[in-house]
Amino acid sequence: MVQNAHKIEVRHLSKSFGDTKILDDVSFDVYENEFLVILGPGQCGKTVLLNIMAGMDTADEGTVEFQDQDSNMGFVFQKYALYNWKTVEKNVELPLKFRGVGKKERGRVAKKYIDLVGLNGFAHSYPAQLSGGMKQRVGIARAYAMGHSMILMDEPFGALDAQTRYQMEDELLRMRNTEKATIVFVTNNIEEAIYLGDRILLFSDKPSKVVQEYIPGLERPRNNAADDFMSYRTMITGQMDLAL
Amino acid sequence: MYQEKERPLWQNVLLSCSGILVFLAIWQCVVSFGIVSTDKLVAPYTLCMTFIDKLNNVVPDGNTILVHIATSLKLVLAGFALSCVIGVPLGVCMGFFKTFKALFSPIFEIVKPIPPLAWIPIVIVVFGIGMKSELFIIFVAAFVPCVINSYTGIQSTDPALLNVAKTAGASRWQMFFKVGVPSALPMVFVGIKVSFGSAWATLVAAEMIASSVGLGYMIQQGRQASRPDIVLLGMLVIGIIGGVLTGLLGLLETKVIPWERH
Amino acid sequence: MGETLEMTGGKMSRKYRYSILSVISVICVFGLWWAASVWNTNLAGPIDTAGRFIRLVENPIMGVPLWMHVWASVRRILVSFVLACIVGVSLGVAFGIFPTFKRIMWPVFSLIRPIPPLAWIPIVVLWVGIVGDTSKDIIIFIGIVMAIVINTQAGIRQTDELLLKAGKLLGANKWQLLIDITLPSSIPAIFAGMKTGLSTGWMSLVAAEMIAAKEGIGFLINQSMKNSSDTALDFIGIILVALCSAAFTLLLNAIERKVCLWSKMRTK
Amino acid sequence: MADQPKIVVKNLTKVFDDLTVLDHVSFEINKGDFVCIVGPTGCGKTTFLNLLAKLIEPTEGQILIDNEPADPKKHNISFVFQEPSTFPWLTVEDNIKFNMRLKKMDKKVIDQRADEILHMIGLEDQRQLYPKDLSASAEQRVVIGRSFAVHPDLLLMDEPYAQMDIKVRYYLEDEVLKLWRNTGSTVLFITHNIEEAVYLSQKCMVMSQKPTTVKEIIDNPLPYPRNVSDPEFIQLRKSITKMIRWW
Repeated sequence: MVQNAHKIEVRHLSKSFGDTKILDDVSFDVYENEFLVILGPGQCGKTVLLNIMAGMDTADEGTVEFQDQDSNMGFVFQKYALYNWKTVEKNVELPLKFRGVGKKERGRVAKKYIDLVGLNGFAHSYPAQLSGGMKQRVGIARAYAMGHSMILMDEPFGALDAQTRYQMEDELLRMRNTEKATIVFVTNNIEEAIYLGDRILLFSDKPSKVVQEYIPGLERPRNNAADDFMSYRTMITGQMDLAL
Repeated sequence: MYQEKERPLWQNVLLSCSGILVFLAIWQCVVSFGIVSTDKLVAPYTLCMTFIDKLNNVVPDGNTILVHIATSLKLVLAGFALSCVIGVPLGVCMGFFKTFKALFSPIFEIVKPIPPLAWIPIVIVVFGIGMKSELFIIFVAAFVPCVINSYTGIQSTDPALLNVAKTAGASRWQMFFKVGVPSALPMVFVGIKVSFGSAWATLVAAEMIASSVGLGYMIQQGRQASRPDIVLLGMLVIGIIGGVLTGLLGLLETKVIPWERH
Repeated sequence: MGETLEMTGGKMSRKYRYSILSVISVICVFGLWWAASVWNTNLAGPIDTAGRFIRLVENPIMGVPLWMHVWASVRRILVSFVLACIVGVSLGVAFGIFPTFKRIMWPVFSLIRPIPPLAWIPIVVLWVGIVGDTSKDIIIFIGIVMAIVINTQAGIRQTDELLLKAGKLLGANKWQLLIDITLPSSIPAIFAGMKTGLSTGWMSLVAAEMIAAKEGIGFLINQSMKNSSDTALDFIGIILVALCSAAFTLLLNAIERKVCLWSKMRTK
Repeated sequence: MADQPKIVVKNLTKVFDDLTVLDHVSFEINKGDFVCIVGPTGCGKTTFLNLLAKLIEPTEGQILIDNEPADPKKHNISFVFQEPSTFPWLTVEDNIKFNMRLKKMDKKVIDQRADEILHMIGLEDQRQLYPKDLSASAEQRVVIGRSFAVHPDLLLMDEPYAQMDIKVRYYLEDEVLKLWRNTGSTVLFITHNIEEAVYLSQKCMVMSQKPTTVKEIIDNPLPYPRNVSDPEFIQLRKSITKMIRWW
């Protein structure tokens, strides 16, 4: 994995809100086409970090450098952030519309990704008619439809029940086989991190910094009850407790 | 995104004041430079003079401004209080008890779209010209929003909260008094504020149509005497009193409902 | 099983009972009206009113047929409502998206807002005269526009920050954010404002026509006071206003249901 | 204690229009048991709990508590919903006393119990605050405290921790076990999370897809406190997962 080209270099990021320091000298790299998981306890400033990477917020210190010109990226939100007054199709099309893509092309791309996330037949439904898992599928389709090779996911399955969550994790991995993308995935769930990640960065509680890097070389599909999976989990749990 | 930039307090105050000052300045200029004739608009300065004059002068409407204010206030408060006392209980009961709703909501639906002033001719026949008629009109005006908001308030009680009480063994009455009513209170207050506004507006019109004293009567007489200063003064006083009383109700609300996020 | 059957049966009969109660209460309203007319002979009862209605259609007041009065009122509401929507939404949007503009102008707006629309009647009549529709249109406009401005700006300021953030990340510029996100998400609030405005509008209409008009439903109502207390005429006016106002509200509700389909939907 | 079951459910069935949600569910629960109900997503668990709480009437079947038909007015039933359901107009302390006051318990007992509960959930210093000033997890703890305060015959919990951060969740799971042990209540706890079910329960009731039936009731003899990486724990989790896996 690690031999892939650098995609993003994050160097010495620090950020405070008032007197509380949120990020403290955070440095890491993101590699081309990897599945990077950022794991840390709740409210530890992971969202702030993603905001800074996406250019929605500025750091007090430090830099985020992109290796190619395209510094744009897709984004998936924990609370879906769907537009209730637009159908599934229109939601997925929206980023293309903003960029001035023609109607026909928009429809084609939207259809492709709606099918990819398994929502064919729901293109003309409104978000209020969908279950939580389906809403997040729309969110993911929309992020892919933007056509960037980089997608940030901020606890995307945090609001789903445990079983739907397992299902969505598998879906996400399946999509990665067909659609190449670099994914930065934020979560507070250790099991989820090990199940998904090519590489895991463990963050401490506020002020957050990178405590540990793990590269779980487990074979996919991974089994969350297997011994090596569990020993990873125990290890990270221990580290996370120490990091608090 | 649409949040205001952080500014020091003095800048905010300055900006807010500047709006009012510019408004007053334009108003004064429009009149002073004769752009609008003084038959139609008087300058803010003249308005102040009229106010001082009106404290003692009974021309053209037969009473000093303080008498007008007192009469109007007395009426509006009486009618408003009456409508709250009857409207709020009716609204919450309609929202909670189906029998109550079945009985009263058709009547209410019939009365609701009738503009309160349309009652004036009938009311005059029944009660004659005077306090009683005006009281009735104000009552009707304030009553409708009171009922509607109390009704919606109790209807939108979180069902989970009702279920908590129900599983804990609460009786229907306990659910009404311990869950429904308190959870409706914020909306009830919204209704009370709206209904005050409605009462005040209706009072002014009622006084214009069928009265011989009060602020509404004063501005109507001002118009007939072609005294724009009296008319504008009346409007201003009506606006200020309405604004202040609504503000007081808001203050009362924060006291009565300390659990709400204001 | 027997118990459950009884249960559903009980529910059915309860529903039935509620409808009966409602019918009874409507009958009671008419009964009370009739009783009041017996008790006070100056007051027209339901039958007198119906008779008066026929006479009114046959012998119009001052030669203006009844439908002309209704149309005069409806036209005024329509014109003022459309104008108030345009002005109110624009002003509300301006207040909503330019905080500094709001900071400066809101105090002026707050100074004018508590003045009831009806209190404007004398000054408006002084300004534009009593003849013609302008004075009435202005009064009704003032009645409608306030609620629309307030609700529009509140709706815009309450736009979910997350949706705006998402919009920016999806690549929207400021204009696109406004058109595709802020405005549609404020539509329910704007409709609420329109509905409030409309009912204030009808109230202002009646007052304005009672005080300063030569035709319209409010004028009819006012006439009923003059012609030796013709209360039947007032009842006709009341019923007409109530019907028109209810029709407008229904229409607006129907439009809202169409436009805001998405906001009322539930998971299947 | 073991001679007579505390709660007996016989042939419980619920049909909505044409849709059979619950199909002849029968089981028994002993006094003081902690039972977790797990099943696939959308299997009608919430309908099941609403039936037990008598919020809706069954199409068929019976629920007996102490050999009498369950009745919220007679029996002590408490319900914890997924969304925090504190009364916004009551302070933390008054929220905790709400159920006890409904039961018209003695004032002294109410005060004493409220103090105990506030101590157990560690919100003594926040007793005068309104719910709006609490975090979501603290709010949920108030609700759970309120439910335990009456020492309920039957405490129903519908995924109370679904919205919580995982770290908070571990902490609250230990807290609910503490409350359960100290009050001797009988708890029925619904969850989607199999690990949570294995961590908490003495018995796991595994439900099927709709129309829902009880597939199996699995005893969980592991001693408390449990360790999620214990091989026996993992084995139990695995076997339950296998029974309901749909994804």
